[in-house]
Amino acid sequence: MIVVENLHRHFGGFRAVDGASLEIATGSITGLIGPNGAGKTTLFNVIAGRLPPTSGRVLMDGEDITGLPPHELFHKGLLRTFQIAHEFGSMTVRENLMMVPAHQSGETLWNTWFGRKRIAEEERRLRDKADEVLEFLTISHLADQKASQISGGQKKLLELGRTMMVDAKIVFLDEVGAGVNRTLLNTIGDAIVRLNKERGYTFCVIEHDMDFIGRLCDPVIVMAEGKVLAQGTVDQVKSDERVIEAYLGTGLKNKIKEEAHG
Amino acid sequence: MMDVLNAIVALLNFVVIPGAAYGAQLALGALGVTLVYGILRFSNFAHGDTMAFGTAATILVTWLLMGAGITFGPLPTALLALPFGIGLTALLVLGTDRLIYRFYRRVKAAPVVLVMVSMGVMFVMNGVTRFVIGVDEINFADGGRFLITAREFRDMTGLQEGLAIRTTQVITLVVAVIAVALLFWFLNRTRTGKSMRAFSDNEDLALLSGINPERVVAVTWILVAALATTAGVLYGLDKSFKAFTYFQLLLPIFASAVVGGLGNPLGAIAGGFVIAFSEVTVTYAWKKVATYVLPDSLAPDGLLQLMGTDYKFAVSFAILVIVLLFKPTGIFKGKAI
Amino acid sequence: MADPFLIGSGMTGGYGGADILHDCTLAVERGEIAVIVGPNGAGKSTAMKAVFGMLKLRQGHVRLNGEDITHLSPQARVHKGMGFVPQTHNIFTSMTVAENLEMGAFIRHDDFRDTMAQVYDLFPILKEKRNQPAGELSGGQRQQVAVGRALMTRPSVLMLDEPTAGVSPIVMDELFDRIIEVARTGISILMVEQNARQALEIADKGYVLVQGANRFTDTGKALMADPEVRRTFLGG
Amino acid sequence: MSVNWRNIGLFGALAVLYGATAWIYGWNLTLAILNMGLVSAIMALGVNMQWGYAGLFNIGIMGFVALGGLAAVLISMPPVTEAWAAGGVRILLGLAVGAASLVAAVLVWSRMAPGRLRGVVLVAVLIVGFVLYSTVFDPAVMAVERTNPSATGYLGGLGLPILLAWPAGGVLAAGAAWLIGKTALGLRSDYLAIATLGISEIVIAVLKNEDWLSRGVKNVTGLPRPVPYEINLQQTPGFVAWAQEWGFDLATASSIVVKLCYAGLFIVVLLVLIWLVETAWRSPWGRMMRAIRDNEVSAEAMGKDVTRRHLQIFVLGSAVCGVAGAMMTTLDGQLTPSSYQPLRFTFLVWVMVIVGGSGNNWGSVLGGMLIWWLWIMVEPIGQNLFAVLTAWLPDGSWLKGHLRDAAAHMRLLTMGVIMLLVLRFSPRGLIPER
Amino acid sequence: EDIKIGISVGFTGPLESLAPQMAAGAELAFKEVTDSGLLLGGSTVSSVRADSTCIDAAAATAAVERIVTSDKVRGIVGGMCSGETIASLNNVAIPNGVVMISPSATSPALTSLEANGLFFRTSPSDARQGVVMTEIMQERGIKSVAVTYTNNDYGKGLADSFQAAFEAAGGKVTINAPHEDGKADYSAEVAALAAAGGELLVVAGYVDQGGSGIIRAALDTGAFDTFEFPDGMVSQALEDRFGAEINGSFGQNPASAGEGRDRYVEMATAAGFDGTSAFSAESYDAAALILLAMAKAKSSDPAVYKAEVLNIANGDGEVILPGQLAKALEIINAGGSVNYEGATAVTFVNGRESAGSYREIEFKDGKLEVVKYR
Ligand SMILES: Nc1ncnc2c1ncn2[C@@H]1O[C@H](COP(=O)(O)OP(=O)(O)OP(=O)(O)O)[C@@H](O)[C@H]1O
Ligand SMILES: Nc1ncnc2c1ncn2[C@@H]1O[C@H](COP(=O)(O)OP(=O)(O)OP(=O)(O)O)[C@@H](O)[C@H]1O
Ligand SMILES: [Mg+2]
Ligand SMILES: [Mg+2]
Repeated sequence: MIVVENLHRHFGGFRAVDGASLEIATGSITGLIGPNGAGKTTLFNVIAGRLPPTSGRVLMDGEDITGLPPHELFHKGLLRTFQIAHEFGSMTVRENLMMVPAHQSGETLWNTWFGRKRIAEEERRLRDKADEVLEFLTISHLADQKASQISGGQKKLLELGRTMMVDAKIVFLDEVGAGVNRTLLNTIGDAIVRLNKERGYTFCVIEHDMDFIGRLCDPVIVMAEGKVLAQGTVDQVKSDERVIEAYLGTGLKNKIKEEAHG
Repeated sequence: MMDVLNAIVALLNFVVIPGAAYGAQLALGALGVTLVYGILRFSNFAHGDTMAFGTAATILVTWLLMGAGITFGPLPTALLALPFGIGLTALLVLGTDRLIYRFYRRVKAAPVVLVMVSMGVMFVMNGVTRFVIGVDEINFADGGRFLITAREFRDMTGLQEGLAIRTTQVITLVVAVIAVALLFWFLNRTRTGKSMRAFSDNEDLALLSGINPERVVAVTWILVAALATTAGVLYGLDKSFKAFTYFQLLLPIFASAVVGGLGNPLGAIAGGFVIAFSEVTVTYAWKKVATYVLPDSLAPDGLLQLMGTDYKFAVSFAILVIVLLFKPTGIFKGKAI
Repeated sequence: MADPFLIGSGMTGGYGGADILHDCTLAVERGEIAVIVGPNGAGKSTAMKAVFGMLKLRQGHVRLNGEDITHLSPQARVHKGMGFVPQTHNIFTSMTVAENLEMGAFIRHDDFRDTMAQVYDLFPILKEKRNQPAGELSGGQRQQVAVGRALMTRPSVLMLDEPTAGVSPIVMDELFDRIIEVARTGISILMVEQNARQALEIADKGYVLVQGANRFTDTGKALMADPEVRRTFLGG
Repeated sequence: MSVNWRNIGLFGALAVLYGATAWIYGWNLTLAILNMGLVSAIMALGVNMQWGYAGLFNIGIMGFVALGGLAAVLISMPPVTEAWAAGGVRILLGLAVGAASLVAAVLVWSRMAPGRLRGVVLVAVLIVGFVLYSTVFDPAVMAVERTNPSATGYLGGLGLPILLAWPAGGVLAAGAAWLIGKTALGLRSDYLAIATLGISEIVIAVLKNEDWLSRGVKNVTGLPRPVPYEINLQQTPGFVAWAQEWGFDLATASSIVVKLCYAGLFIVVLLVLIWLVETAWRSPWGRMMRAIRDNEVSAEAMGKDVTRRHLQIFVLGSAVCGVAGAMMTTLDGQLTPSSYQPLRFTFLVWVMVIVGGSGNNWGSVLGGMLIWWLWIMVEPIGQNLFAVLTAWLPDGSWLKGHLRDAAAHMRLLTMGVIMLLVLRFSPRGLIPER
Repeated sequence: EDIKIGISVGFTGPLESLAPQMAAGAELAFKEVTDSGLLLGGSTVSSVRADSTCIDAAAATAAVERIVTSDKVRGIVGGMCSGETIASLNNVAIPNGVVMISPSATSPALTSLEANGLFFRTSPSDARQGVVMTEIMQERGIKSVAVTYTNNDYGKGLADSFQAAFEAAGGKVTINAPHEDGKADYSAEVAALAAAGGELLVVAGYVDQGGSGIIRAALDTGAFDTFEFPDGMVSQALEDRFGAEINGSFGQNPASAGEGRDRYVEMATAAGFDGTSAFSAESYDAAALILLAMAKAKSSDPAVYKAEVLNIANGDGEVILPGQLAKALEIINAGGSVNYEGATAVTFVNGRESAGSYREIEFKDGKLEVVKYR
């Protein structure tokens, strides 16, 4: 369980995260929504150790993890994806996946010279695993492509794929859906559910596609102006006046209809 | 009282004024480096030699002018020749760009490749300058060298210590301040300046906004030529011209640009003074000042020097490193590519 | 039949390796909205770049208003009245929001303060942050800057590559709204969208691109109605 | 690795280049160039590890090379007993005091709560430390430097075989790199570059001015050799007989044999290093390093300890440069601090890496051997070029004289032109990263 | 026979502005000998230049390697700086048995270097000049001076030996600080020198390098107005550059009584270069020594003629000055003996280096004037 206590993150005078407190229950798929600039990504960045908080605490299963560097959080099972894809451009797509798992014996220099047999074996396993993930994401044909040369949406898929290479406890997904084809997004949604059910991953998902949120998330947290605005099930949130005003709007359909009538 | 005055004058004469002048000289050089870095996105190793070439060109024109009997009153004739020098240098760098750099922009070469290319250009310019004007030291300052000499000052004030101010020192300081103000204004307020920044930020998008990259590049190089030549000539007037020294200037100039924050004109100025003053002050021997200020009984035996002047270069770099540790992209937040 | 206002016809080409586009055709009439949808990696962005001249075509032509512009540079196309918002790297991160917009108006020599005001009206957050470097904005805010920059050009054709990726629903609605408005003033819009249902809703014409080739082409409504298209490309 | 004909062709061309040099100028010169070429290749390898593998922009190579050189002196020269007697121990003591006060200062900085008090204590510790240090250190230095200054005036070394200096040079450089890396590796791109440049200048300043350590600008000459002396060979009956049997000129034969010995040693070191780095680069370790180079933020989020890895590669790359530095000093037979110039020891090595192809070890080797060859051979090439170009001018004309004096500078000009040509036709280097 | 002689000096690098005049000096001697047609039955002498860079030992070694093994030079005038000289001597000249005569390498290490009789230098050792300087100052009643030296083995060696001699004679050196050549600014150095004070400033540097920069800055700030100039500084350039500003300053450089140096300067001027440039005269002498030794040994083989160099330099026959090489060759060819004095009063001590007789100069009315010889 992740607990965020009265978290602040300011940029100069600007309060990007302004006293947010929230909980992400173990085993849940928590949705995090809110208008652009609400502070969602900033919140992620603070939790994941990218940015130090101005004040406040983050607890993971009761342990204070505030300000730990990202790589240590990774080892504690906390993974994240980036809103703007961060691929390893000069490496192939497959290598992008294979580099993820921690504690590879081939990452120790000594072993690269004197433990080559073991490494070869490990590599085989990793490779199979990576190919599995690629298959799942429908991008097997890109396995040997340089990651800098794949399309914007494919990069998003790769982001997600990396989290599937290891046994994570909790995964923070920052707009995996933006720029991803909706059909594929449904498949991704299924995968998230499956990972959640079968492997017990906890998810926290930022997404602007309310259909996607609706299908996946149980508690939904709405942020606005750096604070938690509302919290509850999808339906509760969707009908919350404040949320509609700040985030959802009355919907395009209505407008078009109005025009047609008027 | 007299003693305190003497101490102050000694400090001014040996530390503050030379430091400020040297700082301004570095700053002018650093402005050119920072401009190339900011707009064209590479560290231009040929800058020292561009300065040398610009100065050499100006010297040749100065000689022509002098030969024709034209001088600039109390000011150095070289200032009259400066525009011609700038013109020639601009031609040179524009030619270099057309012939060499443009190709690498086209293939979107990594900045470090451009750095190496600029090193190649440095070698070539190095040869060209030496070919044009040779390797010897040249003094081309004429006109009144001093606003006030040390002796005049002593006679005037009756103090023991003299205070010398050179014309070129003042000119350099003034020019440096004006140049940075103009450059700042140009980059942040004018259409061309903004288009240059846009180009440096995101070349493709600049293209999509209808900005003509060749024009941006050309304007940048012309500015660089102007800055480099001015810096070179002012330095040469103050000290003297020598091709090798100009090449050696490259390191402190780079240090200034970096410590101030690359890509930032204000940073270049600040950096120039930081480097210059750290060279002059940290290794300063306080003996003279102390002798004036302290009572005779306490007059120091030693030099009261923290460190020998042999370490001045090292000290200025040490200070640079320390500044960077606290301000990783320079005093004024600079760019990092 | 008269040519459409902007047409890339029979485009074939790629990034130097294998072809990405195979005989792909995209067109948009004056004042109309054309929407391109398709799976990831289908070549939508590539097709847009091809139309804008950022890609060497092996075959095919691009014509604007009857004139063949196949061999013009992107920059020349800007001067011909085309505007483009790329999918990524679409803002000047080190420049302020206001300067980003100004750069959008770079080729204009008239007074563009009105347009700027309009953009601020459309995206109020940008007005608030106009003196902040655009690189410090949130993902959705950047997207708004990108679209705003393109609007500043006052183009006759506006090409948008996933303008709504990452923007919140309320802003997305506004954005589509505004796009309709823009189209009404006679500007042609060619855009790629993954929020396909909303996009096709307002589209006069829709293209489904698969593996660099046209799979379906029809009016937006018709595509929406096609069950196969819905299932395979629009997520049911 | 699949056979890459282009690369084999390039190395073939390099061999032809060296062969042609031998044909025109003789084997002696060729081997002399080859030997420094090999050393340069090792330096390039070290830089390539840092830049090509990790994207660390280190332009302080000169400092590490110089430290390698210092190691050669400290290991191989005989100790100067009078100097030790005059103040050797006291110097060590002084250094210990200095180090202790620095450590104390760091402790104060990190342990005490921020505030006015911390500043005061820090300054106090530093001042007291400095005073203590100078009272112990300075007189000792004076005493040491006064002992027979024209011949020694320094503490000397350990008197061990100079081959030991090669690994020792690596260790010394690695130690320095560790210190630098701990403090400065947080800096990015050109900021790191200028910081490393600065630190290398500091190293050189120390070498130039701390006479007790390595005689400063008075140079240490006559380092022992790991290979025989030509003169001794020329006086060895066995060798003389052998040379006569084959009809070799004695002087030529002896110097070629000596150079071949060096070449053999250098090639062994180079091959071992290449094997080590290539194997590592192709393993998961290499993959991780590439990931870090491509995108640090993401690599960190994927659980890689970027800071530690940067430090690791920085230390290793610097160590390789240190080894090369020790080898070079061994080859020269002397340590001349004033010869350490950034242009020659930092930027030229960078040219080697980039021209060869950054991110590719074989590229670095090729670049090292090629650029060094150029560095030496552009002089006669330039001279000949000028001779041909000015052949039509009458002897003794002003222009011819002017051109002739300028010819020397054509060395750098030719160098520049060739560099530009190479980079023009393969902007990613001759053997680009795969 | 066409005899090739190498000239290995730093045509590029920090001392690049001295190198052309040094090469020209050596070549002047080559030409003189060739024109006389008296060397080894009318042999001609041609020069092969090599760029020793002054600082890069490896490059210098390779360059010397080239002229020795490929061009087959029979002797070398060079190198220029001590470090590079020792490297090329050890790694090339000695193994290949080629004579090297350096005009400007002054490091004491060269005095005792095991060189198989192949190395000589026409520049005196630093120690000697320190003593001469001290004498001059004592005669002028100077008690306390500041010293700055160029930070290489030449400057350091000279400054140290001067300090030792001067202090032994009861003088006081207020500060003995180095300056780096080719740097952009010398304010810090001058500030420290000024703070230390002294009756005058000793500038043990090169006139074309930092030396001038130091003087300029010292004059401009009024820190010092009299200077003492050792051999690296004394040249026409000094007069041209500072003239009356340094009236009353003095110095010394190697030259013998009689008009050796003056004749050389005249010859140089006629040949179109500045013969007063530092170490140019020494280069002429180095070249002349090699050629005369060849004549004396009747062989251009260095292994043979190396033994005669000393006999030429310290011979007991007729004194030979610049421009008299033809005469010398005649005498030698006739079986006679000569005493080569040349432009810099060449007399060898320790079997290989110039003992150094000096002339004292002084600036009066902006002109460099010779005071006396010692
Ligand atoms: N480095 C920074 N400096 C200054 N302001 C920043 C910085 N980073 C983010 N901000 C501001 O903080 C606010 C929150 O940004 P954040 O990226 O967290 O939003 P978000 O909720 O993720 O929005 P989106 O849905 O658009 O991605 C924004 O208004 C943004 O402008
Ligand atoms: N710079 C490039 N070099 C080489 N191949 C590329 C490059 N960019 C994209 N590709 C390849 O071209 C194909 C089409 O890419 P494109 O970006 O056009 O897809 P897209 O339809 O826009 O997808 P998305 O919806 O994910 O943005 C992809 O398979 C991708 O791998
Ligand atoms: Mg976000
Ligand atoms: Mg796309």
